[in-house]
Amino acid sequence: MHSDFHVVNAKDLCLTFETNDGPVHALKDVNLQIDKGDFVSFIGPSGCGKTTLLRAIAALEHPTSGELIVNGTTPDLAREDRAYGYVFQAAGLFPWRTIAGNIKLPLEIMGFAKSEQKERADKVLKLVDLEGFGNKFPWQLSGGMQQRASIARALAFDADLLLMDEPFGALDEIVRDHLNEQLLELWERTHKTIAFVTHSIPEAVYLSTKIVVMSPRPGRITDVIESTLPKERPLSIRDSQEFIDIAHRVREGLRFGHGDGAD
Amino acid sequence: MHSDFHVVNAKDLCLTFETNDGPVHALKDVNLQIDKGDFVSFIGPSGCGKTTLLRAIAALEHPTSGELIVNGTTPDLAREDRAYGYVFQAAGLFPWRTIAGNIKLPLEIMGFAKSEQKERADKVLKLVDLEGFGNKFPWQLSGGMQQRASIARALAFDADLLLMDEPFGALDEIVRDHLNEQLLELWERTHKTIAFVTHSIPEAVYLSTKIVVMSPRPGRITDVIESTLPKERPLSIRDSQEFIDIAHRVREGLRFGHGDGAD
Amino acid sequence: MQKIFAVLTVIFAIVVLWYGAAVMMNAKWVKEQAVRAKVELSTTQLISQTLSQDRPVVPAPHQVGMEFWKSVFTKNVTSKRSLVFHAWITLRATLLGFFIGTLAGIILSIGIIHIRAMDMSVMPWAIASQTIPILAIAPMIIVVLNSIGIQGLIPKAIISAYLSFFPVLVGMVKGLRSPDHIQLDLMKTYHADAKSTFFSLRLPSSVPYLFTAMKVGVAAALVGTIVGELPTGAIRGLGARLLTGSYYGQTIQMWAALFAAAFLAAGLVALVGMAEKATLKRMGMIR
Amino acid sequence: ADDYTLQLKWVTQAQFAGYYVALEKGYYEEEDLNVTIKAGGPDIAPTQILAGGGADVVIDWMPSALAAREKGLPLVNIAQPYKASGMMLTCRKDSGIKTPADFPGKTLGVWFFGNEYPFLSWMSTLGYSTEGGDGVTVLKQGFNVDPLLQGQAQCVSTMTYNEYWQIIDAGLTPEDLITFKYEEQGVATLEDGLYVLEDKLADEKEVDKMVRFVRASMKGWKYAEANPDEAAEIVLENDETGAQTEKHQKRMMAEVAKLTAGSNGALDIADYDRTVKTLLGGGSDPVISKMPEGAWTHKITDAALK
Amino acid sequence: MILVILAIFIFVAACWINVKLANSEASKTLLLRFLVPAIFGLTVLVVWELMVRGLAVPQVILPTPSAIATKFFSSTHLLLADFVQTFMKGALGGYIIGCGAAVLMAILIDRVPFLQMGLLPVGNFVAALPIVGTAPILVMWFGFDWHSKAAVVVVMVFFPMLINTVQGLGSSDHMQRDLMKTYAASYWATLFKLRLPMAMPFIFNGLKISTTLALIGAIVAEFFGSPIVGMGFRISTEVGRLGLDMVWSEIVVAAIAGSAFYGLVAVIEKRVTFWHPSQRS
Ligand SMILES: Nc1ncnc2c1ncn2[C@@H]1O[C@H](COP(=O)(O)OP(=O)(O)OP(=O)(O)O)[C@@H](O)[C@H]1O
Ligand SMILES: Nc1ncnc2c1ncn2[C@@H]1O[C@H](COP(=O)(O)OP(=O)(O)OP(=O)(O)O)[C@@H](O)[C@H]1O
Ligand SMILES: Cc1ncc(C[n+]2csc(CCO)c2C)c(N)n1
Ligand SMILES: [Mg+2]
Ligand SMILES: [Mg+2]
Repeated sequence: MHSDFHVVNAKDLCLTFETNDGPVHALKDVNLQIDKGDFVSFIGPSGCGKTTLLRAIAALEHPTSGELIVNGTTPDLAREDRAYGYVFQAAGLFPWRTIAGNIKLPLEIMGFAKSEQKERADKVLKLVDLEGFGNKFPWQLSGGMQQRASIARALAFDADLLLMDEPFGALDEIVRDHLNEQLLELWERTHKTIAFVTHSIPEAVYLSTKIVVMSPRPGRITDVIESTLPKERPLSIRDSQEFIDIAHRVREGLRFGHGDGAD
Repeated sequence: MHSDFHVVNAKDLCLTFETNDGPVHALKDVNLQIDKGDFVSFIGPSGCGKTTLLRAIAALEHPTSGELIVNGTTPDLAREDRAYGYVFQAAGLFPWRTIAGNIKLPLEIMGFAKSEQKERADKVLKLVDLEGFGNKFPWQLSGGMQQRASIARALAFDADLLLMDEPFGALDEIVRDHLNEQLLELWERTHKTIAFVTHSIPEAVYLSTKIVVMSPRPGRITDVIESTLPKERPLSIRDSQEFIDIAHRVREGLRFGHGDGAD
Repeated sequence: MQKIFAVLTVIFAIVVLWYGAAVMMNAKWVKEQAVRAKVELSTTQLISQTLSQDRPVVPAPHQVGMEFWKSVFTKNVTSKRSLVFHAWITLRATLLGFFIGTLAGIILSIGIIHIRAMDMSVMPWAIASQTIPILAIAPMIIVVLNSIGIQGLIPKAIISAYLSFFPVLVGMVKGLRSPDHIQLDLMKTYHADAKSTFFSLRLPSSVPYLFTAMKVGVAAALVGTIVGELPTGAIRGLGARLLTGSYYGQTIQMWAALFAAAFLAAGLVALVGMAEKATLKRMGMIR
Repeated sequence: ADDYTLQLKWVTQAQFAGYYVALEKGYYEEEDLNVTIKAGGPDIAPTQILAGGGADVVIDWMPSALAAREKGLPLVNIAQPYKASGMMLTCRKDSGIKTPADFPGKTLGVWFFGNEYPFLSWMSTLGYSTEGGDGVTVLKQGFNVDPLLQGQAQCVSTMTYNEYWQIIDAGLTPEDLITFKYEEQGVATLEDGLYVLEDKLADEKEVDKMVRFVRASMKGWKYAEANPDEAAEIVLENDETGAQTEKHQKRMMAEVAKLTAGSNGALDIADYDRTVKTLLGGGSDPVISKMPEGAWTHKITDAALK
Repeated sequence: MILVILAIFIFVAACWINVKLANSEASKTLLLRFLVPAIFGLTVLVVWELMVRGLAVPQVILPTPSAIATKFFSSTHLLLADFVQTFMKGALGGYIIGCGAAVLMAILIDRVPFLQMGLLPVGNFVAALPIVGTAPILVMWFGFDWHSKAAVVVVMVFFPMLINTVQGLGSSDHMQRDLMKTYAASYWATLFKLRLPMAMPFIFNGLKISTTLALIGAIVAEFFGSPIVGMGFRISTEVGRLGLDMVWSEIVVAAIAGSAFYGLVAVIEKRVTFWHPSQRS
């Protein structure tokens, strides 16, 4: 299932923020490999450095020490190659662009033809159930709808690596299930590599080939669980014993991280 | 369990937004009673008007037609009585105040004594697991931590009615479970009335005495489910058949709303 | 360190350009003089003469520098030939005017965001007031105040305030209106009265806007004072110095006064900038 | 001592030496007057200051005073220390101007702010339009003689005692220049005179102050004429801007003395009539439209000089 | 005295009417948007007229509005010529050049860190030169006609415009810039698609302040030498001639032109920054 090529390879990665009252160790000694075609979920309590790790992969933060290789090169070069699409925790839509305009933004920047821009925008709008909202402005949509628009924006150009920071956090379960299915389908069809931050254990287990459990203060990886679930995953798989076992292990890992933490 | 006094009473409530491309019917013919001591969850797909309904109760939006009574009076008068605490979907902390300062904000406005402000701030900071973060500024915290701070802010003054718009949306499951338990405990101890927007079916079922299922375009109530679960609810109740049955009914209601909608 | 290097590089480039400009712009006169005197000038003679004229079109940097040095450091600060003396006169009126102007701008902006009638009626006229050429009414202000016995510092400060209140007003109105909906709604849920909303939300949100406006305002206040100094009989202050320099075509003296004014302005702006940094840092608004 | 305020027409310079001499030498004090001299400047209309009550007496040129009188501000000339006019038009020889007949098509710099009347009268006497075209092009000249030096104008207005010497200082020689004195062109108008508001003349106490003021001032003037270098130094001491130079002020004083020499302070009716005639004869747009009445009085000088 | 008391009475009454109107239901209608400031302005004029008459202020110090109006309508020809000279040529020309140059300079400063470090402090300093001082020099350099007035305006609007634009270019938040980074957007793409739109509220702030500065600058510069036409020329000449009614007529023209100019920029701002919370009301 794994190729021998690591899309992401972190060795002893540390990342410390200097704040006015002392350093915050957002990541400490993180070792992680993500292979081509992997679907890796990051799960862990708030403040454990999930966002920071994703940002480091995206070359938006720079590690204090350790090594980080993305697509066989540095994160910065990978970024310049437009190797990934990123979905932020907050929607971050540009208020002066319509929803469709926001989705076309990366396409414009990457030089797609006008007609293709429209085509792709329509396609992804449909994918996230926002058909007919293309001409609305972001502030005319609910928070959840905005978040879906931002997912559409990251899907619009076909990056091989998708970095998603709690993209479905603000969505209701039905839409979430629907998008989960679609994401899985997309992943299978396109052989994308996906790094995915979530707070939901079922979501993590359902989607992933690999689940990374993290723990805060300092932010570190406490467990990496390779999923034994088959690639073909109907929603009903969530009732299988295998699913429940993996979910249990994740929950245990999380609880351990919490007990280890401040409370 | 219900007193005969309706804390919230909506009759044929309609609320329409005028936008540059036509009116949006955010709420249509909504009828709803919330009684003293109720814990009411609102669940429904994104854009179905949950936030709008909560805002109308809080007198932050004004209904286009229909009747809405809060605490036996108009929403506006209820607001002026400081009858409720509100937790917004986004944290909305003031960047120039520390976390503790943000929590003290309503207390200052309501004229609490300095010493009590500090006491209460400490108490609620502990309640949301943010001890020791009182002196940090909002941007020094992760998104989840910010949201917890905003919950603490709404808890700081003891309003009888709590309006919470997806307060736990950005939190991880463990913290969420923890806060769910604490919220239930708080609710039982203080006999507060709580209106709670969520996307999570288990959360809604676990917490509520009444679950309101909504559906979009136009935003309306499709089902109101009175919970038959006992007031005493250990986390393990989630494995009971009763729990699973109620969750199933909610899921069906949601699915129906979705089928009815755009996709 | 690198910053200082960058600044020095830019200054050096400017000085070089300036010398070039001085040679070019003054050359015409030197050549004419030479023709009149019927002498041939070598290039070096030409250049040296363009850089040492008494009344050059563009004085050379060293001429201005020497004049500046002479009138700032070699003169007793109480002497009326000292630029420090004149700068102090101007600074006093500027500070008073800036204070009055900022206060007026803030008070008006508070009224405007709270009282609809003021928003609708004052704002258009505040804008119109700024289109009135100050130099035109400055003499009248002086005359009117003079006739009721007010002289000296106050009339200049009033003109200075008149110019500085507007940027502050515009910036503060914008700043006080900058809180977003969630924040305002939050205050509403507390049933916060106008006063608490103002002090807890609007005022802190407006601080960055206020400082930006004050930077423009303090520079405007200085301009106002200098304008105000012309019709007071052009007796004292950098404005008077500039003008008398201008009557007698003493370009070098004028440029020196101009630089003194610019140093003053830059100093004032820098001071506001420092206050801004300190305040925003304390408020946790810069990281 | 009685307080008394004099508003000058221009900045502190030897043009007003007589008053500063009177102040420094204590002549005003001798007359029991406590005199304040307010310097003027480019934005100061002495007449307006007088109307606003900012001064008791002002120095102004007669054309502007008469124009103000016609506008409804009743100015009265109570003394005329300047006998002759120092106004002239200074042109560069290399512009080809030899006589006023060469003016058409040329650009001439003129002072405005109430000082343009003599020039306008002169042009209309010559029959030249000042709107360009086949007449002359007029520039509003700033505070100095730059337009001539820069070649932006072929002629500029100068005073014999001030701007002319600035041109010389700048490096042009008298041979490079040709000057047209208003006196010589027969269009001279009266310059620096002392003016008060008419109603003050009805008040005996005020009249008494004026008499004392004029007496002391004329004493100052005569001293200044006799001791020009000392007068120039007194002016320099009183210059608060610290911008004046000794060389320039001494030369100015010497030139000013030529203009004041012919006057004992009393207004010469012949000069007055000539001034009025020039101003009335302004063609289609005369400076004043009717004969002024009561614009001067000998009451003060008669009392002061006896 | 009676006139003065009447003036005070009218002022209070008008304020009361305005408060009533502004708080009324119809306060959002176009009519009232003009009516309220109009009533305020009219009141000021009436109070002015009554005060000047009541206190017997000489016309050569402060003319009455009625006298100004009379003069205004009898000299429209002259006023128009002055307006074209000063506003259309001097102010507008300088405004366009100055604001354009400031925006370009801001981008340049933003683009080249070296300039950002070196030029901004020096630029701040140079631009802090008080305009009154530069006016005579610029008149000396650029001649008497409108070119020198435009040059003064350029110097005058440059500073506020530069400060605002630089600040605006820095106003996009971290996440937005990070987003553009993830697209490996070029500097120019980020500039045009994110930072300039984000800077628009600030840029318009500068543009609005500059409208009034431009007019002042053009008029003031005419005090230091000009052809015999122009608003500043007329004002300085007429003050000397005690033609205060004409002076105020020019001031009226300046106020109307300036307000209209400001209003125009404000309308454009509304259309360009429709998305900004302050414009959504
Ligand atoms: N710019 C910053 N400056 C200082 N500290 C920071 C910064 N960004 C994050 N941190 C700190 O680093 C730690 C990890 O933050 P991060 O945002 O990665 O958490 P997270 O796992 O994404 O949490 P959440 O689930 O709440 O989003 C936190 O303690 C946070 O306070
Ligand atoms: N201020 C507004 N102007 C115009 N339309 C609005 C406004 N606020 C909300 N709407 C519209 O009203 C509908 C209901 O929005 P609301 O925010 O109540 O949804 P929601 O149920 O809270 O969704 P979510 O779960 O995504 O937060 C949506 O279609 C939204 O686009
Ligand atoms: C703007 C301006 N207006 C008028 C004069 C004329 N003026 C008034 S007093 C006097 C004599 C002293 O030089 C002169 C020439 C000027 N120079 N500049
Ligand atoms: Mg995060
Ligand atoms: Mg919502």
